[in-house]
Amino acid sequence: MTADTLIYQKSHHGRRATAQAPAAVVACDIPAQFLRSPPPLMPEASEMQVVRHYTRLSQKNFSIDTHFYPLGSCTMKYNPRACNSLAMQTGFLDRHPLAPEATGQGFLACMYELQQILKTVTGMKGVSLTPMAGAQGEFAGVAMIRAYHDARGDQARREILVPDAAHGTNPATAVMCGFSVREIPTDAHGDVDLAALKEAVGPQTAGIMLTNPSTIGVFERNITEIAAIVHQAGGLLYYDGANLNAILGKVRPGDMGFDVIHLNLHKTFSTPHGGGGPGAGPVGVSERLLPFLPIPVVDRNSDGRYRWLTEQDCPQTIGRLSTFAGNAGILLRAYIYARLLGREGMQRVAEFATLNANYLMARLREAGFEPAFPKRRATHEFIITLKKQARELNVTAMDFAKRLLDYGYHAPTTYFPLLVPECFLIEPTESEDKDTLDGFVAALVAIQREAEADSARVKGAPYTLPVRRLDDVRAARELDLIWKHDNA
Amino acid sequence: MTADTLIYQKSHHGRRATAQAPAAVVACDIPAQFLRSPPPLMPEASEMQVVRHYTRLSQKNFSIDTHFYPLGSCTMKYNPRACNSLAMQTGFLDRHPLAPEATGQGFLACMYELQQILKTVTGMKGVSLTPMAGAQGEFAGVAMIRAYHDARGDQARREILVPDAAHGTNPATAVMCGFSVREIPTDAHGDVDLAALKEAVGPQTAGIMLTNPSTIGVFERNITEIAAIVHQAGGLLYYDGANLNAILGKVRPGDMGFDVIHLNLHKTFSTPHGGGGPGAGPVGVSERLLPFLPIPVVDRNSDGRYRWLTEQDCPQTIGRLSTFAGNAGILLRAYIYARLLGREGMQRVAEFATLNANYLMARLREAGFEPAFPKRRATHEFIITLKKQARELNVTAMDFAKRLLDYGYHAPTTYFPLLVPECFLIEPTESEDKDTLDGFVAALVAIQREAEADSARVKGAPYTLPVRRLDDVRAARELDLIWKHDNA
Amino acid sequence: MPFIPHTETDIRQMLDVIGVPTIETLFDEIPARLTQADISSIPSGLNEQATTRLLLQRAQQDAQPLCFLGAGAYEHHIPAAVWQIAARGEFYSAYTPYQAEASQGTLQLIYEYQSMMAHLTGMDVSNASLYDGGSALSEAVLMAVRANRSSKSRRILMPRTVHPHYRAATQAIVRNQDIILDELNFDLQHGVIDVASLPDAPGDFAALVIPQPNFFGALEDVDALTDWAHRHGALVIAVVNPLALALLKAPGQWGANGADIACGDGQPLGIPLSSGGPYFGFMCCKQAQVRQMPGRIVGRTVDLDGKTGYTLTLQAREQHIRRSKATSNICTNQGLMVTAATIHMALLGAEGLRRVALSSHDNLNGLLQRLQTLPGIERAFARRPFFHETVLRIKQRHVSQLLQTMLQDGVLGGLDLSRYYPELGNTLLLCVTETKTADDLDRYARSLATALQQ
Amino acid sequence: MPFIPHTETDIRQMLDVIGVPTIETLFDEIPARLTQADISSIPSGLNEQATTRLLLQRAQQDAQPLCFLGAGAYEHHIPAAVWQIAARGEFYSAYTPYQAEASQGTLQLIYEYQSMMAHLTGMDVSNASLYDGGSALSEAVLMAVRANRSSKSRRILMPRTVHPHYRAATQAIVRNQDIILDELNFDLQHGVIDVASLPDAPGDFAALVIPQPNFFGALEDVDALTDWAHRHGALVIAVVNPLALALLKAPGQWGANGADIACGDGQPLGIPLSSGGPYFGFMCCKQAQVRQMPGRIVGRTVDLDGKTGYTLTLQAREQHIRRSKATSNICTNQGLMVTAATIHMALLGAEGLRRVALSSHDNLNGLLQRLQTLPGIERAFARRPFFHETVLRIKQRHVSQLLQTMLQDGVLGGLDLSRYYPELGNTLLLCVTETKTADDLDRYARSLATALQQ
Ligand SMILES: Cc1ncc(COP(=O)(O)O)c(C=O)c1O
Ligand SMILES: Cc1ncc(COP(=O)(O)O)c(C=O)c1O
Repeated sequence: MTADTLIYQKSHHGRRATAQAPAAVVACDIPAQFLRSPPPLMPEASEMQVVRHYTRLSQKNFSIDTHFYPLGSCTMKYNPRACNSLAMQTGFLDRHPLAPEATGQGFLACMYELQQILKTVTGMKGVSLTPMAGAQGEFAGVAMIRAYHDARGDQARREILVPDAAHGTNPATAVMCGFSVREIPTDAHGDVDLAALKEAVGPQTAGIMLTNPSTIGVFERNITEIAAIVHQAGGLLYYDGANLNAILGKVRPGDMGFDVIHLNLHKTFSTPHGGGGPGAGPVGVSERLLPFLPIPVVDRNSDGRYRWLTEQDCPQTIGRLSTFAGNAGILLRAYIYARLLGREGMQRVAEFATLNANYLMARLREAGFEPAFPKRRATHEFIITLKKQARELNVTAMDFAKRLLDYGYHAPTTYFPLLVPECFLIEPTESEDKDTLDGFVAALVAIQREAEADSARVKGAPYTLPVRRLDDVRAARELDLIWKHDNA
Repeated sequence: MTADTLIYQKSHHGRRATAQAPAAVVACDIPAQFLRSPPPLMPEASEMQVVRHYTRLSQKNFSIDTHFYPLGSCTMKYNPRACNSLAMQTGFLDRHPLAPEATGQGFLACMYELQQILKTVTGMKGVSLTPMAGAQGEFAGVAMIRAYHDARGDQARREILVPDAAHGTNPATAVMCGFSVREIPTDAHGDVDLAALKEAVGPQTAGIMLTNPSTIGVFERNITEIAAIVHQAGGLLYYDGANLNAILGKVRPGDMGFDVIHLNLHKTFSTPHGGGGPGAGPVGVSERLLPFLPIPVVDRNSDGRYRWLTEQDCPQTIGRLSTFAGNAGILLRAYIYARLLGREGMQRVAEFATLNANYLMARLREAGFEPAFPKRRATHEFIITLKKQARELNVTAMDFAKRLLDYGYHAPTTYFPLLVPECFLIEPTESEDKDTLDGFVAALVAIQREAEADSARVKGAPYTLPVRRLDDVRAARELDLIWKHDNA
Repeated sequence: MPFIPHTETDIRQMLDVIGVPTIETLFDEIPARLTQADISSIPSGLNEQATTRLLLQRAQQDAQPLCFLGAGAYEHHIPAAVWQIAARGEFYSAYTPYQAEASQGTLQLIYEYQSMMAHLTGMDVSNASLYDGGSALSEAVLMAVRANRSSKSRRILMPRTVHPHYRAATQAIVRNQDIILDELNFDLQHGVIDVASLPDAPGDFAALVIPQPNFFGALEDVDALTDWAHRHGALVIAVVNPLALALLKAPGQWGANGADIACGDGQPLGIPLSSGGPYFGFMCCKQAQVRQMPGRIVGRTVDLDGKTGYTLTLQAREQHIRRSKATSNICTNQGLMVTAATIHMALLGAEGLRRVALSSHDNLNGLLQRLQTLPGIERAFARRPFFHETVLRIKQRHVSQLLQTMLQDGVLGGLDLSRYYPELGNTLLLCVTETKTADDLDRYARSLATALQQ
Repeated sequence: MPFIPHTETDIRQMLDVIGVPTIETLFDEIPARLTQADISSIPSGLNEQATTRLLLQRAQQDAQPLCFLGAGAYEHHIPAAVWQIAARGEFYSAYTPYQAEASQGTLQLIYEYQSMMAHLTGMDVSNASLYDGGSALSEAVLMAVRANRSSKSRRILMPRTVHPHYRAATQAIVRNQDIILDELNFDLQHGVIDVASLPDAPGDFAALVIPQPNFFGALEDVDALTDWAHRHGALVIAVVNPLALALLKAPGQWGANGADIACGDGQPLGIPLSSGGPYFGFMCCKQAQVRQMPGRIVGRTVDLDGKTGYTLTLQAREQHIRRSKATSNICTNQGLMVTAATIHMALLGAEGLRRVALSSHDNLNGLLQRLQTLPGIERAFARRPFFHETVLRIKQRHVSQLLQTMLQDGVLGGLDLSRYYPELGNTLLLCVTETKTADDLDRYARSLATALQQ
């Protein structure tokens, strides 16, 4: 049994982790027509087999706890271990979501205080914690923009503006909210093309979705002008908070003129990425969008007790986006992180994330790599383009990325944003030290030498991981999505 | 920074895991003469560096949770994860050892019940949980034998008998208790040489230390005769419980005639080995040794409340072996395991540990490997000897052991017991499945083939681990035991 | 500086390399007006010790009553191994497996998860998770509208026996795309949809949603409902409790052709109650519709040497490729919950899950038996088969007061249904799981008896 | 069958290979009389859920009071990372690193541990741990007797200011080898050994034990004591609180030549109180005596390719090689505790440990200040420097009653010393650590004031 054997392949009929199940019940009053047979094909394994299998599988992952992971736009910073253990206390874990508020005053106090902290740090007037990831935060935000226009009887505003550099969730969200999308180009320096924007706005404009710093790693310098243009046209400004780490505690979206914002707590507030989630995407709004916040929201009574606000309290709410109240346990972790940092710590996040990115960009530039926007400051992240390497050596950004894995570094985000060819979007975060950044530069320099001397070496990477480069085309063409009895 | 860099080498002056320390205190009333300067040379690292460093270090270990680990005499069975999490509850962890018993009734109830369970399963009359590992259990046991003879005014008994196959702790313990040691030979079938024993006993005999099954993996068939011989000579019988897994719940040392016994809870009761401990080595005694049990022991008052017995209650006790009450948290884990198993589960431990060992021995014999005691049943473990391979192929047991690591199996115990040349002492434990045992046989067969075809390949192993074979001689000759500033 | 490793020397050297005098300078592209953020009302940082003290106290304050409340979130035993492994740094602190070669652990695990979920639901394929049950249903509705090629309808038949919060979430999400949820009433006598009363020509619907068990714990006539829907050109969206599927007929086997989409909340598979989240939504469908499915999907493939490996696949459906044409905007999903659930399912297996389901149901029956002698209590849908959850009608006392009294006694007695279903009168929804002992059931009965008398 | 993976088919196949009809047959070499063990009084097995319920209840029953008790076990903040990493399966479930190549994780960690401990104590080398503080002292005594080449004495000078339990454990362990512990009294006014009163010709002793801080929290004149012992041919065994060493003079620097052996309990370095264990004993010594040191030692070396690696070394001292001539019988030590302590020390560093020490001490001073106004309370050794622990003399009320009253108030007020030191009269030993806030100190003062008045 090699380590990549599936748990199904380690199964034997009749084997069980006996300590984990209750005794068998013989009698069952449910009529046969409702019952299944045969039983589902599930693994049959002992407790130790399961523990060993998943422990070994875990070792095949890169993660923050094991590797530098400079994935641009993802803010792979250290996840403090206390955030996990304190959120996983019995008192919190055992609480039923529909239990009376009296049984959850400790939990609700944390949620209320988190709302306050997020309001202050974003400069918004109200916050709802319920969205379960960034994309759902976007949905909530854009749905509120729609609800706002609808409430004013302005049904003509059915278009959302999105810069061409935007994350894919932005246009996808706009469509989910029933809008059509118009792309706005980026100018040569990475800012939104103001002329194009002016031309695009009009009575059909519901709003614009922006990240600032943008996904190309620079601060949108004309943000005040943009806000004026869109507001004057009657549209609202949506802030995608995925990049908030760059400015946390230093610059507030509310002060830039945004009407609505989501935060990615699994980025900026260091809740775990968990191999793909769960996240949390709270939304903050300015005064005029307050009535539309998704429910539930925590309120504090005059007697100091906490309670949920629901439809009854918020008749204009866009409604409920999750079965209960969003990813409560993740929100708890973010709250704990916020308390550990405090206001000074938040400002330092922005400062040192920015310092690390600018240092890394300077070092890479020195080493001969080409920043995509060489005239600009890096924010918490920046882009280099490997188009020269692709052209001259036939070694692509993907090849560099795979070879980096052999050097013990997770690759940066590749091929995003789409408008920069052969790009790496590099975000070191504030929690990495200088030695690590220097090691990363050295690795890229070494790969560059390899590419020059023997490009096949780089193109064949990785060599030292559990598998070599995988055949994605075959994966999509010969779909093999589940284990079946007759599988190899 | 490669993964084998020391945490010291990742340090930078002034770096700190800030969240972990209290604010600096300026004033200190302790006079300078008592204070140190300069500060000790300690790592200076960030929290993430520490987490990453030790997470990655952990990945360089074999362990039960990742590998088959058939280390004879060590009982590397599955450590149920519930034993860890339930023992690590705040109520247990926060209790001060000198806090009044009123604050620890839950904990003491567990300890009391554990004493009862261990008494029953060993067939002894009293149990003290305090010894902190097997060797300390041995110490307690042999010290009680001494106290017993001393209390009877029999000062002449200053010799302890030990079979030549005994674990090194046995003779070392006897000496720590002020005894001299006489070795008793093993006969050709692995039993104690009765004739030699009869000759050895006499008025100088304080007792004999035995394991049964013995360290050569067979059950001592003449145990009743041995007990008679030693008892008739006025000596007592000590049972080294390291191998209790073989007979748990089926055969009781008390019924064999033993006067005193220790258990290795970190073997038989599945508490973690932790990379070398902590263990727990409770001692059980027959009636006549009851007064000498080491303190503290838990008693139950008539009102159902629990309390510690101390010197006041046990004036003849051999005393206190630990600062407080031994490895309480480990005892809790053993208690939890005992409750999960129950009496039926305990018997099954013996049965399936024995089944696995006998199966593995049969398969290896089939495959051409030579059992050291081919006429005997295996107990929970057995020995194969690779003396033929060493002689004919110049491939030693050590070479086989190192090559097994490349195949993903921890090596069995090698070169113990000392009386079997080039031996593997193999203990699969009850928690391994048949496929794993089959895989292990296949690996040994493959290595045998390699040894025949290309012995250098085997002698150069391992190849796939973090390091290749280490230079032990240099380690002992050029002692490098701590990191210093000027180290490489 | 918590979680920031920089020493003074580091900072100096780094600024020198960049060529700026201070960190402040790095923010010089930002309009000065904007860098004056006042966040002084946020508390100062606490060290871990003080934070621990605070959070311990908050959690202790929330000591929980004995729980007989279900309604979409179920208290089950979670093996200790589940979270000890899921919380390992390599799972906990990894990102979405974009670099497949460096994420084989997560990817293989998701492939195993997809396999388990597909077999549990009797469907062909599964995605790698959605947010939760309610939002999964909304995605299923959107998918059904896309997938139903025979109908161009944007109408969905949504029974009132579906969890009210699922309906609310679905409504909030799909209404923006002009999709209409048509409410389907239930039989007040039996607490299920009366198939016989369904019209022969219901109009054009994209899909019928079928909950099993439904919100009342009652078992719907899933075969007849499925066939009825298919007869009328509607797809069938099954909303199921995945644990119940260890026992109940799998959606893939409903009626003649099986449900088309199965979704629900994975919480009963190893996820703590945790005030409602994080849980995870699951979604399975037929092979033919896999390209309409939202969310990530992992596929098995081979590497350059022909060795088996796992990778994200069918990404062309997703927002990062298809942008405004994507099947959904979902990006981050509930990965860590899937990790826990996969370990949980592997530990329990089909037989273990079945025992949990049966034992839960058996415990409910045990409790109902104890309540039989209490005057003024009756089951609202007494003749309908059910699973581990049921509706009690209370005669003498207002349910909300009754529950309040029981709570003071340390018992969370159920859910007051009057808020959600005024048509049912004074009723409560009661749930029992395998976590309850005979003593617990006695305690409930005693507590209820006492509360009734007050 | 909990934790046993065998299916019926497996069992059948395995028995066939062995060639026996039943598992019972495998026990046929055991005399029949012996296989009838009656263990029916052991309870039946519980599943994990029932066991969890039981243990949760037991732990909850033991909710702990606010702790002001030290006396050899100290409540300090332990970073969450410490046990989350130490409990990883690869550390938790590994054996002693006998196959070095497969245990580089544990081995490198121990090498780091040895380095930290040696630097903290100011000694040359450290072993890989002993059981706990008390048993470490007994091993130090045995080692001193072996190591002192200039004296053949089996007598040890053991001050009464050493922890009474350490003395008891040492006595129980060393008396079997006819080693005599000679008690050394302390100055009742200052709570320390009065160096001036030590005799000029004390007789022949193998070693003098010096605690720092001593059991009363008082600071001994370690320099003078060390020089006095060395002058008289005795070795010096330092018994120290390792956390205090972040602040106090290291044993290696005591007097002109430093202590010869430093030992103690590592509990303050990241180990929970846990009713007394598992903790770990540490031992450090001079390079010259490393071969007399008991316990495991890890050394750095190279592999076949010249790459750095770590391995157990100097095993010729140990029981598995030297058997009856070994330096000790110790085999299993406290590995996992060392893992935790190493992570703890790495997280805190010298400055962090120093802050913890200073803050603890400062908190004690803060509490003493609050108690100043209370009548009938005074410090027993008011003029002696001390560290984070001290002795209070109580005038009005019997200490045991006082502590009892405070306990009912949720405060663990200290240790009643009358049992251990009748010569001190009505006194209690009070300890404060960095875990206490100003509110906690107020609470103690209030509680004591109230208790005094009863
Ligand atoms: C710029 C940007 N916007 C939005 C998102 C979506 O956030 P989530 O993945 O939490 O849904 C991301 C996540 O990668 C992002 O980088
Ligand atoms: C037979 C035997 N006796 C005694 C011991 C010593 O036990 P411990 O290591 O717990 O001190 C062992 C441990 O390996 C052993 O195998």
